[in-house]
Amino acid sequence: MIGIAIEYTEKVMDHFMNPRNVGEIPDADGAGTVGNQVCGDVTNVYIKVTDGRISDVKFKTFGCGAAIATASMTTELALGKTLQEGLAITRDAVADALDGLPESKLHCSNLAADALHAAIKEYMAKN
Amino acid sequence: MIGIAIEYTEKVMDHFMNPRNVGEIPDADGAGTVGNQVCGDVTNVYIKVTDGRISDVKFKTFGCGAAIATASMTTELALGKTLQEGLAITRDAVADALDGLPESKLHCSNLAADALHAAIKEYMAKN
Amino acid sequence: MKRIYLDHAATTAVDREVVQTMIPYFAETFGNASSLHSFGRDAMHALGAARQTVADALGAETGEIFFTSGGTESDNLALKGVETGHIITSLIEHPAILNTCRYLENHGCDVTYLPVDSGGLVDPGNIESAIRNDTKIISIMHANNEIGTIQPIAEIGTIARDNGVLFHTDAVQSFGKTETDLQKMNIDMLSLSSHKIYGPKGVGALYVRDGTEIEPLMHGGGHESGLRSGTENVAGIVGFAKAASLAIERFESDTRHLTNLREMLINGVMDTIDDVHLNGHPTKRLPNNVNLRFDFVEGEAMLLHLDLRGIAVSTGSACSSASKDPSHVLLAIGLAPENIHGSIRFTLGRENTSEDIEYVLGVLPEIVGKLRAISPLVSKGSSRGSSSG
Amino acid sequence: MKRIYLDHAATTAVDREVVQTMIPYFAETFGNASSLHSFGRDAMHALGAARQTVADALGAETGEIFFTSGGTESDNLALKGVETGHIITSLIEHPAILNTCRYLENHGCDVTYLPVDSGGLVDPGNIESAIRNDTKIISIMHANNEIGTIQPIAEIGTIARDNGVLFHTDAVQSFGKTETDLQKMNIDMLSLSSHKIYGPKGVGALYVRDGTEIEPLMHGGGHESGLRSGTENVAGIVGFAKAASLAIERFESDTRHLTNLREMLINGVMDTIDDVHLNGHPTKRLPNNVNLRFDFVEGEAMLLHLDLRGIAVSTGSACSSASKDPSHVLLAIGLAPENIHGSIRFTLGRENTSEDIEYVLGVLPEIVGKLRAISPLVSKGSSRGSSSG
Ligand SMILES: Cc1ncc(COP(=O)(O)O)c(C=O)c1O
Ligand SMILES: Cc1ncc(COP(=O)(O)O)c(C=O)c1O
Repeated sequence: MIGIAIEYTEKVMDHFMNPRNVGEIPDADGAGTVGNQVCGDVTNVYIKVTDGRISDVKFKTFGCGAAIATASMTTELALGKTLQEGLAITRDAVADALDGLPESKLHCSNLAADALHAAIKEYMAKN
Repeated sequence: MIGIAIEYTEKVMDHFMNPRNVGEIPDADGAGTVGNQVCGDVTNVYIKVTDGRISDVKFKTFGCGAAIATASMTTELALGKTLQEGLAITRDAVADALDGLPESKLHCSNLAADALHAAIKEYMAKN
Repeated sequence: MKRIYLDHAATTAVDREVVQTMIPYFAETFGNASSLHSFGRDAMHALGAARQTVADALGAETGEIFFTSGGTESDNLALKGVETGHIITSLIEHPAILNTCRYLENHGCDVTYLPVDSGGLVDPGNIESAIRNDTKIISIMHANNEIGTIQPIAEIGTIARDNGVLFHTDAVQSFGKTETDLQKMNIDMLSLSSHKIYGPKGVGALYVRDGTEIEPLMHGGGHESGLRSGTENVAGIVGFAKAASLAIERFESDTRHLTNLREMLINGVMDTIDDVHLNGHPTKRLPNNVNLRFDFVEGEAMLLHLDLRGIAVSTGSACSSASKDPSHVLLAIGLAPENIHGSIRFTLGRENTSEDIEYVLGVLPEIVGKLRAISPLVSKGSSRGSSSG
Repeated sequence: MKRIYLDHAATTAVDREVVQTMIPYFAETFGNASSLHSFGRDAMHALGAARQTVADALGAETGEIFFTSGGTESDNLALKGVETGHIITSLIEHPAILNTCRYLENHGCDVTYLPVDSGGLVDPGNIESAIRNDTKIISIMHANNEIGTIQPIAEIGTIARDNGVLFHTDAVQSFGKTETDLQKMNIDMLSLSSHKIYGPKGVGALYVRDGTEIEPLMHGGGHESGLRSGTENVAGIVGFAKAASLAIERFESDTRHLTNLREMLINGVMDTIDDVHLNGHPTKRLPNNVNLRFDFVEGEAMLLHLDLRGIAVSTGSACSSASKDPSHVLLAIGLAPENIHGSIRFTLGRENTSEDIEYVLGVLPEIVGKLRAISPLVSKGSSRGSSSG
């Protein structure tokens, strides 16, 4: 539960304080959960798909500032994208969009992109 | 050649700065040398004896402040005393007369009293 | 922005009076205490007076006080200085003790790490039974840095004494906040750190009872009676001594003040936020320690929100900086990792006011509510999503 | 009374600029550098900047600088941190090295103590021949604290490198007074102490070349990349860094100034007092070191007389406080104990002026004369009894 002193970019702080697309989608077309409570990070991503595009996306995160900000940024990047484009959103892309993450927090950026991919894949498997 | 920080009484400082009875007595009735150069302390004491009393006493010292002050004080205590009284001047008596010496310097106070005793004994052996 | 420091277990601001006391020892009375000349003697006097002050603060003799570079060095010196053999300690010690024990395990020592109960208490009975023929030392901290639990030191000291085993206690967090009696508690060695008591960083002391034989950790010019070589940090030591004397002087008022604020904070949070639990012991607790577990939220996110409101807290022991594992202390009191992640430590200090606590109580429900609102752990439709405050 | 401090090898007054730089880190930017909140981050930044400054001063990378509590700890860490084996050092090292070596001899190490010549120089050829299959480290000080002799460090470093042996140098006295080039000199580890360079006491650093594996001396929270646990002394480290940068900035003017004063003092004494000898090397010498041997008089008595005139000098290394034996350094350069007793070390500093030296030159002949007049070692009728000045 202890971390070395960290510093976040303005974008990370903005997404941490004002996370976009928070919530659940009860009738989601796809949903993905990554992480677990024991490790201290859980992110759920829900998507609606319309005409092959991500027409709605929501997330919930239990985790540190970086985990919350990357989840928020991931949903922002995903919204309106095709499924293929969604699958192409990498961890690095999310970190870049946030103007970078501290070294010690790079692993957190994994969660959201992975949850998004899981949600897309769930949708693809069903359709 | 290194010592722990030391502090001397006013009396020690007075005898160090203005040593009494410095010198040699070329025709001394008795002389004593204690200490050696290797250890860093040498004190010579010379006495003249008149009517069984120490009528003159001189010293020379190579040594630290405490060694010089104790030698000076020893000669002052000895002057005018009988030989027996001279032999009764102890190391402690010299240290007391100086209002005390630092713990680490007590060994220095040995030299002068010992040199005085040696001078008296030399005189007694000759007479 | 208002800034409220509630992380006094990590470190404290140096008291202004302490800073003033130190300043002349940088550029004026700057001598090396070992030098024979007047500059050296002035430094030696300052050092001697500081040693007397710290000895008085502990009820010890000056010859029993050895200055070090801090709590970590004191702990290392106490354990590594003792002859190789069996060591008894607890699972909730500070890393300065635990990692020293791990090191010693690789160097011929055998270590028993005793468990603690859900309040963080060591059972003295367990200590008694752990003692073996080759047991050399028992090291149990006086008060824990994360949860503030105060151990039954007097009982442990008696057991050690009765069994002819040395007793060391890490009093880094307890000094000035709960009573220490070297004699009644049968303490043989005790670690102190200056920067936890409004003194400068980089200074500490080890009390070593007269007659206790320990070996130095650092070799050199033979300072501190040969137990700790290195030119003495005169300014730091003078500041530490001043801080120690202020701690004793203000003991009654400090503890009363801190206890009031502590109760105000605990009760205030409990009244306004659901699903919060107090970690550690309900009563055997440092007057300045509040360690709370907020269900469904992650501690570092809370810390960040609080920081943005100017409030400084900790998610564990700031001293163990490199690690991101769940706190070994919270694990030892039986918490599951998933519950540990939502724990926040508030440690109060002399300069805190009830307005500070009111401010914290004002912003906390909103922060917890915000994080719970985005937490997937809050079950849908549960009333727990938002705070009731 | 005028007070003239000529004992800069023992310690220095903290530079006023350094004091000013440190002060905000006591009560304002007081955070624990490991804390996550803004108080912690401010401290972390200060620490990071200080590390960069010290790294720059040495031409090193920040990851190669480890802050310690001083020169003694740096020396202990360098030697004890290396795997057990054979160590090569010299007979004139500081006690922080020599006593660490004695300790290591009792803990599985074998140590070769190399002799020095009459100027205090180690012969690199001797180092080469002392190297064995199991030699792990060569530790030779850059400049000696008593006689100021500067060793052929670059040559020694090359020999170490060519033989795959680590090379440590104690640069506590040399830093800021003679050039140090980590690369050209093939230095793997280097010890620094803040209070010798107008910084605060209780701080130092060990440079450890990237890739060099050493074990910590102090275990705990894993500070300093795990090599040196203990809450960082932020104010002290910031002050040390400021002092290091000033040392680099003023290097040219300092060394020119010190060399001038040194020559003025040596020549002045030689001109006015008979039977005086310069201990150490005539040219390979720190710009601020004057170590003189006065025949027929005892050093401590001279020190006391000088002290009474406000002049602070040393009869040897003030750091080795407990001992009263003749200096191991002066013995090693071949002096007999009876000659050592009359040696006085004057170590000059940045704030000394030529007026200071004139004042010393004014009082010294009288003092020497006075002591020689009561010395039994001066042969009767010898003209040597009094000074010629
Ligand atoms: C209980 C305890 N012991 C030891 C230490 C180490 O003290 P220092 O930071 O002075 O090295 C700390 C704090 O860091 C502590 O809380
Ligand atoms: C050459 C040398 N090495 C090491 C030290 C020890 O440094 P510190 O006093 O910072 O422990 C000193 C001075 O005391 C020294 O002169």
